[in-house]
Amino acid sequence: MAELSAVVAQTLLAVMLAPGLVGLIRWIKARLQSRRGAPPWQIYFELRKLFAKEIVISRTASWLFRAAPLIVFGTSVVVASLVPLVFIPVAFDRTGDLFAAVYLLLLGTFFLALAGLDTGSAFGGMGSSREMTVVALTEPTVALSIFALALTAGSTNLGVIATRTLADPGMALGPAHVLGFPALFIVALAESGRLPIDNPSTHLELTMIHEAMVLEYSGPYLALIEWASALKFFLLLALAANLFVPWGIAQSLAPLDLLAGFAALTVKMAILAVAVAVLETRVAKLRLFRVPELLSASFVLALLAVMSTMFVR
Amino acid sequence: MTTRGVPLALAVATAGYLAGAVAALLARSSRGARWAAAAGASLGSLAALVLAVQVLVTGAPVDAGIPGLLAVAGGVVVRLDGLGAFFLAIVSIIGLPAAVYGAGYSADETTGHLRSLGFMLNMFLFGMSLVTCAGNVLTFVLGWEVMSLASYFLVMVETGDPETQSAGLWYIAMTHFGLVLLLPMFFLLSSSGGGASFADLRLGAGMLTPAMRNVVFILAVLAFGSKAGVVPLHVWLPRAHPAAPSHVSALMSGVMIKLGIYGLVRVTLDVLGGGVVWWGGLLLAVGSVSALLGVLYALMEHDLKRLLAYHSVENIGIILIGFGAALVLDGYGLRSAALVGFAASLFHTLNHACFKALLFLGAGSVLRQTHTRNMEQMGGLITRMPQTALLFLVGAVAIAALPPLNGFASEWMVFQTLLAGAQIPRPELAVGIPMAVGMLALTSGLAAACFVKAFGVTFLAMPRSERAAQAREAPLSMRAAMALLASACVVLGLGASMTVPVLYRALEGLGGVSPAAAAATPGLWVEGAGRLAYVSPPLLAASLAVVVFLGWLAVRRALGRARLTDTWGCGRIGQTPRMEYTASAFAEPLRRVFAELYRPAEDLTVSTHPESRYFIRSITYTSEVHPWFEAVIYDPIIGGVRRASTEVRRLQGGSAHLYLLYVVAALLGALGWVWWS
Amino acid sequence: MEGIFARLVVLAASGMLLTGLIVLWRKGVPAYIAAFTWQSWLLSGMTAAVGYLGGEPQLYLVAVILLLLKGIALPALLRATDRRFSTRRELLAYVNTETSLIVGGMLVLFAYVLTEPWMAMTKLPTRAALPVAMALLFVSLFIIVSRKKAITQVIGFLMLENSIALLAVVGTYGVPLLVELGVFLDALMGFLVMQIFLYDIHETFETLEVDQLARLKH
Amino acid sequence: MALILLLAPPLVASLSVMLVRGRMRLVAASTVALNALSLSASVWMCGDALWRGRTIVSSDGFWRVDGLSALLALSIATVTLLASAFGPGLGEADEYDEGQARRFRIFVNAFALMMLVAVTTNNVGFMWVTIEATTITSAVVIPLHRTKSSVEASWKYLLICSVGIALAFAGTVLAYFDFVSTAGRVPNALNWTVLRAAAPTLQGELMQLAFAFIVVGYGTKAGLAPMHTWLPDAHSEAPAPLSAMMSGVLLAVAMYAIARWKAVVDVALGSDFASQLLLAAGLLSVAVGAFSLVIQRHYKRMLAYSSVEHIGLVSVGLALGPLGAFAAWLHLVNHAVAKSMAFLLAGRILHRYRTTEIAGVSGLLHVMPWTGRLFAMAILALVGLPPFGLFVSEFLLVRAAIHTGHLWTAAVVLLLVLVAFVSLLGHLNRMLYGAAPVGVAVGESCGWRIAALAGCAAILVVLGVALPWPVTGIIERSVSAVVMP
Repeated sequence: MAELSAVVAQTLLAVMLAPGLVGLIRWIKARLQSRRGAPPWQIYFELRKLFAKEIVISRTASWLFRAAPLIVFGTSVVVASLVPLVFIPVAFDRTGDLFAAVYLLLLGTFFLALAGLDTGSAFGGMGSSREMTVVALTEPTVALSIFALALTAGSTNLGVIATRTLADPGMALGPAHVLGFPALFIVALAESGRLPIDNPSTHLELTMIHEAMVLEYSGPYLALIEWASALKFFLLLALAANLFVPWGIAQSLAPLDLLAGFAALTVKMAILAVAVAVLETRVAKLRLFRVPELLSASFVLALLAVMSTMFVR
Repeated sequence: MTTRGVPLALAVATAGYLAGAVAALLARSSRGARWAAAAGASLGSLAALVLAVQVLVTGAPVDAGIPGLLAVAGGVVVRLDGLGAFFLAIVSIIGLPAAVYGAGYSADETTGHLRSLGFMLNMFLFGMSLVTCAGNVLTFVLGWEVMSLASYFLVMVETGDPETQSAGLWYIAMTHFGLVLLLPMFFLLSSSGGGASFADLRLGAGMLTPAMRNVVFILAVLAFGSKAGVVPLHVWLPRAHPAAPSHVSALMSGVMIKLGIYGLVRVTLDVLGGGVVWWGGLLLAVGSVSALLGVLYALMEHDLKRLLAYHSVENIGIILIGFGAALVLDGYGLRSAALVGFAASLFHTLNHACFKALLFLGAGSVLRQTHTRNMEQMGGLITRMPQTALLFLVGAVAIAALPPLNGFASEWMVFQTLLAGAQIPRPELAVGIPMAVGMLALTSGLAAACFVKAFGVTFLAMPRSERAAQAREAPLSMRAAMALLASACVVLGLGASMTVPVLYRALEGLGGVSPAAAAATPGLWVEGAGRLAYVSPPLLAASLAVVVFLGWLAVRRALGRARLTDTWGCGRIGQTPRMEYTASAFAEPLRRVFAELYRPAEDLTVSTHPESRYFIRSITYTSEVHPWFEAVIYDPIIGGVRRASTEVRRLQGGSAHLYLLYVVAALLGALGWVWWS
Repeated sequence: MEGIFARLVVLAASGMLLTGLIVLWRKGVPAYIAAFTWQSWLLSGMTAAVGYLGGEPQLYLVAVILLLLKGIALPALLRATDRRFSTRRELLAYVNTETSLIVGGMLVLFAYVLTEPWMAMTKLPTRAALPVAMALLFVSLFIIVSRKKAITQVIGFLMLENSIALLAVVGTYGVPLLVELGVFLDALMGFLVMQIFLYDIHETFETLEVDQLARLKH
Repeated sequence: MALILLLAPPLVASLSVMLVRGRMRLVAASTVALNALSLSASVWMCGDALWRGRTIVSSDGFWRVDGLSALLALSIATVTLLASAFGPGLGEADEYDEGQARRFRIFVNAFALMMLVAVTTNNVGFMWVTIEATTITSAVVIPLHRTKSSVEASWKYLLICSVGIALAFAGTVLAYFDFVSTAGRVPNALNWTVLRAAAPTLQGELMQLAFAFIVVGYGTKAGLAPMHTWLPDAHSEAPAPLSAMMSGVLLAVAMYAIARWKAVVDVALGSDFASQLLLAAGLLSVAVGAFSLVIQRHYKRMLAYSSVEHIGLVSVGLALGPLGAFAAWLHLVNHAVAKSMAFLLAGRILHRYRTTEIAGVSGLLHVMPWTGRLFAMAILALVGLPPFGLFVSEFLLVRAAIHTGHLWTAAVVLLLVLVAFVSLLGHLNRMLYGAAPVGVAVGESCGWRIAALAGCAAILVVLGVALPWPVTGIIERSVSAVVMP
């Protein structure tokens, strides 16, 4: 019971922190580009404003359009409950593993893409098509990264992986980790629509992917979707952080451990945020048809991660 | 312990199917023929289901038969064990809704057609059931052929057009190709003496040399692979399945091709006993290629039923990945991990049967309302056929392997099997397993993309044609049938952990599977190999439901005040269906990415105004994807046969002298033979 | 006695083979018919001789029937047919005369090779004629295959029958009489039906060139 | 007694048509009745062979009816009855005048008589005489309408088969020569039973030679490749009932002759020379038949080539020991029923569509629903699909091949059968479906002829699904007749 409430609290923490991470990256990027930029917490005001606005819905849209944001948000939150952020759940860990997490995120994307088609707008269709293409092409990398982690841990459950890595720190320097991490990082960028795959801050019709898909959403629905994608991004980075470099995470529910876990998470996420911001400042968006090249590069990394692990053993 | 005598359920099932067949033939009216066929098939499949469940629950095989029939060839012998019962259950679970659906679906057909349709449908179900119950070679082959022949005629029911004829011919040719390999395979197994029951074959297999066992295995892969639709033997599948009436397509895609899997499992695991690593490796490779190519070609289809047919190729591939990986594990002696793989492939077999049948039935409803299979002519059906749309969506989510439905559970188990395979320190596996994982993952990602396209273009946005605009909801019987299958998808997904023990039971006693290894504890969690990984679809579903509900509470008030308006069109007023994204456009990025594979034939015709080439009158763009490997594999064969035929025809040149010369030559040849020997 | 018998038989058989070979280089139906007539007479005479010297009285009957049927009746019918249909005397063959003769020689050689093992098997005085009979069989087959007109094929067929009859007489002193009678009946009926067909062919195709009969193909 | 009942009716029928002028319809009907009588006699013989295990032998040993003879007699009588019932002269509007009808009935009955004698006589010489006579009697009936093609076909048939059968006689003489030179001249030496008893003492080499002549000779008549060339012409040009008899049973009679000789040769040689020869000829026939089916424009020729293929299968079966012989005889019976059914239906199709081209026939199921369905069944039976008898016999054939170790034979046969299968079904599809050609009347009533053909289909189904004991029993006896225990 204690664990359940801890999991719920941890999930809520992720949900609350996620927009902050996006805001933080925006702020760092602005700084790197010598702009003042909005403060990191600006995004919370935006969400609040959106929740207060009215919803405008296309006449051609069906119930699916109305349901999709809820499902997208729901899947992200459920995934948040699976990822060890501050502490590693034990009993609850069995609810879902990495595959479940990935497929849950895919479920959300699936509905969002359908919603993109539902209004009959060419933008929506274009966005859905591109989004599904990118997602489909990232799947092999994701699966192999999971494999790379699972190979050394023997399990795909997140808690188990983190625990094993903690117990055997040498693993973190094994090929699975060294090669798998960049692969997963690229995939995380692709899945959450960051540069160089997609530009979250553009609305230029020919280049946008995710934004095109959600073009018809407004008000609280848009807020849910933005929030969900922020959460997804947060979770992907947290996964990369806590599975490859789990140190600091709490293995019990003792308050001190939890505090240390929270601090470790904050530090790790801040580092990753800086990394993302630096990256996004330095690279330009890839042409859509160059994206598969990047994804195949990440696939090869993941493949090498798995193969070398199997060979080295 | 076996059940002797003819069990009541078996008798009722047989009687149901046969009575349904005859009653349909004798029926006076269209209505009579439809309902007689449906009633017979429903009774038959219900009874068969009872029988299957009985065997699965008690674990005691059922023996029966009429050895006097065709006694020279071995007689008709029925023996239903766990594995057979599992597949019999699949036949019945899909057979029942298909029969009910058919009654409503075929209402527009002429009475004559309906009679043969009803007859053949019942025979089809009967044949498939017989295959699962067969206790010896003859019975198996008889059931197999009844199934093939009946389905062939069912394909040909919607007659006339050359396309259907060609589809039928491809189908029956590939089917017969399978039989041509099936017979020698069985006879090789039985050639070392003894009878031809499966128990005898098991003994016979033990006496074969390893080389012969390999030959048997290869024959089995080709024979059953051609039925299951394994690439490159799948060519009949995208042709025949769309041509059949939709409830028949559901049965063919959902059930019949699974009997190819049944045969493969029966022969490789039960009769041959498994245990050879490269067998598993071959199946793993074949499965991966099938899965990936199946989904890639599905993506390029905008014929809804052909799309679904290609997805059957994909899913058969996934099943074979699971089975192949399990065989590899078995070959290395990792019995309990292998068991998870075998169970995974069986589970996916069952799951695919449910959601593919559901999708075909859904496609049939759409087809019946819009009179087209072309997705580009559909759209907007979600408001016109809301229930069909919802049910189709359930199928789409399930087939895309998204949690918490059943497709996810079985694919998860397949992944876990591969993970267990990766624990074996062998260089060939170090290459093979990651490749299989990558292909499987890519497959499932593409499948999701494909079903976004299939569902989105078919059901969402505005109708793209007049017919689609005037579509109405399907009749109750059809919706009820789909609802049955949709609930099966949900139940199997949420109750996956309850289903897995049943799968172990079905596998009990096959190959090296011991009853002890097969024991599994039903709980909320599905277990991976070695009890290291867990997932709980019901818990995931519950938490998802809670969050969605909370989210709904948050937006409920705003939603109540939502303003309806036109879709934003960059300022342009008036949304038309021509502005919508088409199925081809949707798949365009992936077509470009995989252009090497597709090798599309593109044709762009621009006709300009005579005055100036800047005034364009019309642009026609066509792009077609023809599977080139069909051309590489099948065209030479067909061409070779035709060339051989042309040569042989020259023998019959018309000249009597030539003919007499043949006689003389034959005589001299025979005499020469005598002289030499 | 035995020696004379053997010589006589071999002489007659060789004569029959010679008539077969004559056909290979002669042109014109009448010459074919003449050769066939000679052949039948020789066969009949030899049958009688074997009947006498071998002590098989039933062969006399066979000889008489042979003489009447193949020596007199059939040649007459053939001549009548030929007179009625033949517009062009020159006969066409698929192979020229030289090649025909060479092939004929090879066939005779093959017959000797083939029948060589039998020589040891039997002590019949007539055994030396066995290869000749076999050779005649091959040569008549060659005639049937290589000559173009329907009527020449009929003659070739009749020679084939003669060769088998020769084989039967020299090898076994004749097959049982009942069978022999049946064979005659068949030969007669077959010949008559062939004659009818010659008329039919002439009527429908207006020629007896058999290579015109090539409507049915494949 | 049974023998007289079997043989007399066709003789009487033939003579009565010859002698009685006028009243064609009555005469024709009575010949049908006589044929039915002959059929009942053959059934009686089968029963005799089966239940009493009796082999009917006449006092002089000239006639002999064992299980195999009874089986063949039954097939011949059945197909003859069918052909007779479908033949001209029964009064309904048909395409033949009275003269033609008379010619048909005279010679078809004579033809049947010759075949019946061929399978019931013990004397292999006389068997040869009657088989030669079948050529003559049937060749006369082929050009019932004297067209160029039918005259050509019958001329080729007559010429090629006469030459071929003459070779068979040469083979017979050689075998007799062998017998005479080892055992001396004994009465009834050409009786099969005598030959078989003497077989172990015969000279192997000579028997080999004799058998080569016999296989080529009777093989010509049986339609084994490459001597089959007359077959597609004759079978496609003959009137349908005659085609049915020729394809259905004449080929079978020729195979019967080969099988009888093989029984002698096998013992004399003590080697599998005969089997190898039959295997080679059979495989070649299956190949030629199958490939000729691929590109085929005429449906009657298609059926004829299918006969070549099936006779090839029978030949292969006879080469595969007892198991194979069982399959072969069963196949022969199945083929007799299916092929005569197919040819009779083809005759009906020709009558309606007035073309022999496959391309000219479409929408058959619509135009002639009963004929179309039955034709489909016949073809499905011929390609070896259940629930028809040929499925079982092909099943057994392949089993025999593999169980006797002839793996490559099995592989080749199966692949060739696949080629034939696809081709035949493709042609069938084209005929059954589509729109009816302009000018072809649509609709068909279900008369007694259809009922008779449906009866054939029913027989095929019974043979394919139940294969009751009497059938297997008589075939087992047939096997023991030609295979040494």
